[in-house]
Amino acid sequence: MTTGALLPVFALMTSLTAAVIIFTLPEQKHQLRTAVNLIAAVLKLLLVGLMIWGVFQGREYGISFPMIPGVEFVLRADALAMLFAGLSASWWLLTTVYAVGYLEDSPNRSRFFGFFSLCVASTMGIALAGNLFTFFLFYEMLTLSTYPLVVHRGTQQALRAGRTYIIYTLTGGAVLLFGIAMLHGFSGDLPFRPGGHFADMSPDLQAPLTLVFVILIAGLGVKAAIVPLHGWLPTAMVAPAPVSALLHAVAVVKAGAFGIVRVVFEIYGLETANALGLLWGLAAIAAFTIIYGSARALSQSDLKRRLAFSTVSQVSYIILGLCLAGPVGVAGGLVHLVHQGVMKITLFFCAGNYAETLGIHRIDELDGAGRRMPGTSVAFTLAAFGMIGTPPLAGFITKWTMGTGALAAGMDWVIAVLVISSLLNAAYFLPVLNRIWFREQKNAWPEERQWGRFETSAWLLWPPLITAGFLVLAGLLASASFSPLGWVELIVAREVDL
Amino acid sequence: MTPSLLYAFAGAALCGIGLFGFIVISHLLRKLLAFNLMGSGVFLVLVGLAQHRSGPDPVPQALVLTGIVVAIAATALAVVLIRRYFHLSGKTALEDPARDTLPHQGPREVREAPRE
Amino acid sequence: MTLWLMAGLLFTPLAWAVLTLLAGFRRGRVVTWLGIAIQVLVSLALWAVVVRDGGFQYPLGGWQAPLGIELRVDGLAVTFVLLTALVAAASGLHAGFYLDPDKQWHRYFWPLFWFLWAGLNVVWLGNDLFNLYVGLELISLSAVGLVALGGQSEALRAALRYLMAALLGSLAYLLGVALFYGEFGSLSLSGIASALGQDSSGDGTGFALVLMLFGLALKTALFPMHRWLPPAHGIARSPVSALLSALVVKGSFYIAARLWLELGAPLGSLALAQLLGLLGGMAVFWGGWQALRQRKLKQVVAYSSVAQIGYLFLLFPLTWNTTEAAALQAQQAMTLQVISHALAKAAMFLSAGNLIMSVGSNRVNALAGVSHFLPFSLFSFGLAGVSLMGLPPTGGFAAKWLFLQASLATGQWWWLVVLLGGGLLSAAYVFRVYRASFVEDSNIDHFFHPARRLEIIPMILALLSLGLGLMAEPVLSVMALTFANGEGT
Amino acid sequence: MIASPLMLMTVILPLASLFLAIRPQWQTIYRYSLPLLPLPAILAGLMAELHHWLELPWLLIGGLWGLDELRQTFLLLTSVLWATAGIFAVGYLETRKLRPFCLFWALTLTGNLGLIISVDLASFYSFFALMTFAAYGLVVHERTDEANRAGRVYLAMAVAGEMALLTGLLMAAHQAGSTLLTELPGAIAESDRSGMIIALLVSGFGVKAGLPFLHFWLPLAHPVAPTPASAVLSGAMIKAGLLGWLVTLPFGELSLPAWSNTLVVLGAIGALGGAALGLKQVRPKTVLAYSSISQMGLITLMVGAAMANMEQAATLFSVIALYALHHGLAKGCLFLSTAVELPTQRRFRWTLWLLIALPGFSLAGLPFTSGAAAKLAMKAELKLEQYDFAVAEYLPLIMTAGAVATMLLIWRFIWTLHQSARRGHNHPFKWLGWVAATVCSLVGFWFLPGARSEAGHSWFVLTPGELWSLCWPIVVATAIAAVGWFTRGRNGSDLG
Repeated sequence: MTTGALLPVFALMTSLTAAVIIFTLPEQKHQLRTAVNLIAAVLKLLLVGLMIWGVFQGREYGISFPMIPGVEFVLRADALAMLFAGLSASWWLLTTVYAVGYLEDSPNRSRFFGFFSLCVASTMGIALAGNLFTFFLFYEMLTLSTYPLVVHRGTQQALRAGRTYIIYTLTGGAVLLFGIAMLHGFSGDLPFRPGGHFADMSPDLQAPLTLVFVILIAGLGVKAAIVPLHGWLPTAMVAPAPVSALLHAVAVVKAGAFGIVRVVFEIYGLETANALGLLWGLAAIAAFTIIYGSARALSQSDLKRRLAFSTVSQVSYIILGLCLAGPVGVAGGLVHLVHQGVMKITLFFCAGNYAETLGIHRIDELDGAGRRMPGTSVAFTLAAFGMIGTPPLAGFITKWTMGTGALAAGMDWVIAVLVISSLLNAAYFLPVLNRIWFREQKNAWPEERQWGRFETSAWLLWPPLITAGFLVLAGLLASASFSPLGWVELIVAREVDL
Repeated sequence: MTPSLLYAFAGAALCGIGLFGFIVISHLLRKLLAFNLMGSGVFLVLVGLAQHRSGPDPVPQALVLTGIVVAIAATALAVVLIRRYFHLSGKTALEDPARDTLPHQGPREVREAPRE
Repeated sequence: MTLWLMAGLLFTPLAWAVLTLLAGFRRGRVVTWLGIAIQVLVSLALWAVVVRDGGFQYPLGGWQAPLGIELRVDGLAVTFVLLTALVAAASGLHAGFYLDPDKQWHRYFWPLFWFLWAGLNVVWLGNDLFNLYVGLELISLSAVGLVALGGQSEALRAALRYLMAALLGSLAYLLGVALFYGEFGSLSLSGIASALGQDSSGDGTGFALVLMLFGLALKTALFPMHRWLPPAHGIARSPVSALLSALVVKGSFYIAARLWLELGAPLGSLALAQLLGLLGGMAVFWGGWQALRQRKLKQVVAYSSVAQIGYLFLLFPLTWNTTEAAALQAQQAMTLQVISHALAKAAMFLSAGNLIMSVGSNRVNALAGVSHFLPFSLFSFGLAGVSLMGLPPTGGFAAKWLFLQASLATGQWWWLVVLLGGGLLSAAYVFRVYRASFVEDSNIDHFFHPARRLEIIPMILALLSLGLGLMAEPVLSVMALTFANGEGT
Repeated sequence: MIASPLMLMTVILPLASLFLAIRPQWQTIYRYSLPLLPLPAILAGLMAELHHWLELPWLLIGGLWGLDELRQTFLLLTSVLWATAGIFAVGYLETRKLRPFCLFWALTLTGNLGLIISVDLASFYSFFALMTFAAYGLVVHERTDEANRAGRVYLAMAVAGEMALLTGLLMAAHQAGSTLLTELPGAIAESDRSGMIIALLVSGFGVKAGLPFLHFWLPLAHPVAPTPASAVLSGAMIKAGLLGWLVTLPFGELSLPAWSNTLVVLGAIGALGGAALGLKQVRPKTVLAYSSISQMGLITLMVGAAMANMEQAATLFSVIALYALHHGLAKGCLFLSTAVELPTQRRFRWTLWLLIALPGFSLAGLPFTSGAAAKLAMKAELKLEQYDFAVAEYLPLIMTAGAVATMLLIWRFIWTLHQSARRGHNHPFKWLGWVAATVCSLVGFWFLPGARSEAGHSWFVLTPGELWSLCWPIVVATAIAAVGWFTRGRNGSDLG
């Protein structure tokens, strides 16, 4: 086996191995566990970095072997895969750091970090999957490994949320499997391939292909939280903050969105999908989701729930971007994969900080929090403005690119969607910011704890600051070749056959 | 109608009687007897049919011998179990065991099983 | 070489049964370890031989059929032999530590265990219908004995119910054998098949096939003849339950499948095939639904067996009058389902046993907080559950996938409902257990910690079941080995 | 080659100053550094080579910064005003909430300066947004209910404006296929949806520029902010909207009489309506806010005229810049004077009143002030014969009415200030800031490049006609004011 084959496997194995080691470590060995976690995370980041560099140079990494008759297990590192892999590897490191601080003194840490590592392994697998089947494998693994994280607290509420989560995602998985099986039934094993497989299909395949597309999207849409399949996301908010951050920013919703990207680009092919009239429907659903999520977010009084509905809305940007079916629009959608991730993860980190340090869960308790926790609040503010789409932050780049793409595609109504959504975003984020910065603290904090010499534990403070810094840089340096936008343009040039 | 076929039909009839008894009778020992009756019927069918087709044939004889051994073993085991069951519960029949499903099915609270 | 292997495979269990009957529990345990080692080695060696040379027919002791016993050693058979060795070894090792050595009745565990093993090997390798009957009876009787082992009246009642069902099933099967022999004068499956091929005058043999399938389905606990299974599997000691669920029901199913594949085409009918599939489908739903409603942990697992067995019966409609490719897929699916269910269910019962031992109660709700104390066993339980749910990369998934493909290829899309819905139902009951274990509001803090070795055994099984999905291709390639080197050696 | 570092420093220095907000102990340093923050911008305005483009290809979607004549004028105006207001702020601020003030001050300043030197659309829009959102912190600085309400209205309208802008800019940029502002006007002119784009841009920037019906936030927000912030809000930031119009709308590309009509009508409503509403106000800062609306209305007239006449656009631009410069400096100075405590000696008080009033009179076009220069230039450019759009004939009338209205407002302002002014001691920096602002408005103006560029005209040699045209509105307005004052005085209602 060459290094080319080994790199993806290693990238996958680092977190799997970490999971195994952590599961076998006794509960009390906190330091050792933290060390294992961090080493694995850094190692993985390095491996992914290596792969990114290689892919940038035009190298191919991959491995495949037959699994079930007619089905191959394929890992492949292409530019699109590296986008998601890079995202998850870097955020894993930060989330691990954050989680170590967040779960200090709480029980069941061994279980938590074990499943946490499994969850990241599955995300990595999703990124590197080279065909729908392998994708599905890791997709389901992700479902299973996140369940214990959602119910981690073990309260009735958490358990209920876990049940909702598992019902939604497993049903989605079953639907997806159904779609994959059908697709497999009439065309065999389909590796992801730029341009898709159905460029010159026979006309009698049209109807079944359309049906399968709908089924696949319905299956993937559960994780991507497309309305009306989004119900699990706000309920899953009871999970600990690092989990929410991971669920919402990187792993779960992105897995769904990423799957849709793969299906549209590399199974059907953008042009075929467009020719079948599928993108139009998808765009309509995505647009509705964007508006609906934002509108629902307005009326939430719980901070994390508001963020959750915001996620519902934001993830559909990615999907809407794809439906623009042009190089610019697609780039806008793809780059939002990263941008939404970094913004949402920051927001959840901050929400977690407020909850852990001050005991704040509801928005009306936030009055004056900016003075007490300036670092966290700055990060929160930046991320919120990013969500609104204020330049020069990451969210603006998304909106601008998508807007240009929409005009290029002649889909002017998308601009209206973007504008309405931005207005709604402003309407639900600005009052929060106003409370944080411009209101005087009225009551004592619900549950304050002093934590070291900073406003909160350094483990909790640095991750949101770093992600906030990243989201500023991702916007400011968007035109640099190493920025997310730069990478996405590379993907579009290389892998999206337009 | 050869004698062999007659055996076979007699066997089938025995099977039927045995099956009837096996299903209808609840007393365990009598159920066991019904089973044995059925077994004998099957052996008769085995021997009778084979001889009807191909004349005297040693193979079914050997099979039936083996079958009888198996049936005896089964009967012995059953008797042991029935006896012990009778000792422990004082019953000679199997009634429907308590259903161990979630409470909404009935008002009856199921009693705790002992630790395994 | 082959002689020694075959002898080892069939006679060691019998010999060990006698040996352990003479010894007490503790000494029997040590003897059993030796026996297990021999069995596993022999099974592996036989497997290796078949992988290298292909399958063969083996007349036992040089005696030819019909009076002699002829064994059929092909890829599928050795795969199952190996599976049996694995699961039985795991259960045996687990039982050695799990059962209370001081209980008087437990000394009978070992002989029954070995008889069971012998019977299983006979069934996998047997080539004539009557030997299969003997093997079946051997299995049934020792299984009933194991269920009753040292139990109270509940256990005895379950054992008796089991016994009655098993006996009825055996007689139905035997009657079918009698009818076949009367018609064709042959007991060998291949003989009957070839006779059928020459002249299709086998009137009434269709009835014989139905009788045999009925008897075997009863022993396999196909819905609605499943009522005996949950009490028996639920009340037995955990290693016993593992053996019963993993292997015993598969024995009768294996025979049914062999019958169908050889004789189904000439003797079966569309209605029969669909009926069996339908019953299987209903078993999936009914078993899953019942598992969801059980209060006792092991009853959950037992009903799950009812459901999982249902999948196996999809083999019948998917191989009757279908293309060769689809039929092959269905067979592969069945094989994988047997293997993965055996591994997963054994893992599940063993870990359930650990969990019950730990919390001192067999109720699902008593598991609250157990995830602190016994994460390892719980994890094994969960991994096994993943396989039952049919999620990738487990063997269960591979099986389900192949069933799906076969259903689509034959146009029998209605089985998709069964496959997908059944997966969701199994997820529901597995997660119910998981959910209970995550509850944090329990105040119980006296947990009994089972020995690490008890926890490791189910974990290994669960991991094997998980890995099966990744290794499905090589496993299936062994299974596909038939008599490559010509008939007989 | 000094342009590039200066432009970079213009943005980086205020941003870097944010670090001073990290530790509470550093707030005193921060306070004294406020006047220094716009220094690189002043230097850039004075010394940087024009038409030197600083390319920043990695920035956003491709950055390009630079200065031309228009931007230079705006940059100088903005930076000078911020500097003087900064000096004033040093003396004005209390220690309480000092850090947030400095923080938002620096951020708003960054935005305001940055947008002027941006030639590419993304940086321009970024700085614009930064200014908009950071200014919220200045508006609600006092945290009173009134301030909060003003802030809410401000923010709501600003966000709506941002969205209009985003849409308009997106469409324009798509048409242009470029993100350079310089490419936009041409592209808009060619676009088949130019009407929509222009509408979006006019309204988007109009929110900031206090265009009538988009102005509601302005009289609420400008007065509640701390005085130095009000000065920059009304003097400098309001001009950002104007600059936005000037750099994006398709001037000189095609003539759009319909838009001219609309803008002129809006400008007239702003100029006269703003003044009318202003006359009813009792607080000096609110009066000034309405005066700003009124003045921006007058400028809108010129913008409207420039829309109609392709040839005149270029010259009109320099006049608009001149007017903006004049108004910004004068208005800043007026706002600052609202917070000046009157000296106790009568003599000084009268001097002070004179100095306070002078920039006001200058707004009304008092001869030999910056206002006179601006007004004359404006009149010269808005000659009837050059325009043929429908409402062009009303232009002189509106201008004259506007001058009268302006003067009336100034009187109103002086009167209300007189009502509310307190006597007391001023912090030296307050003095310094106010004096600097006044000097800039009255004297410095003539030396700034924007004014110098109109060098062809000597503003100090006026023909009698010009003198008359400048003076009579002032005289009329003063007479009306006097009448009003006396009638009020007789009723004895307000004079205490």
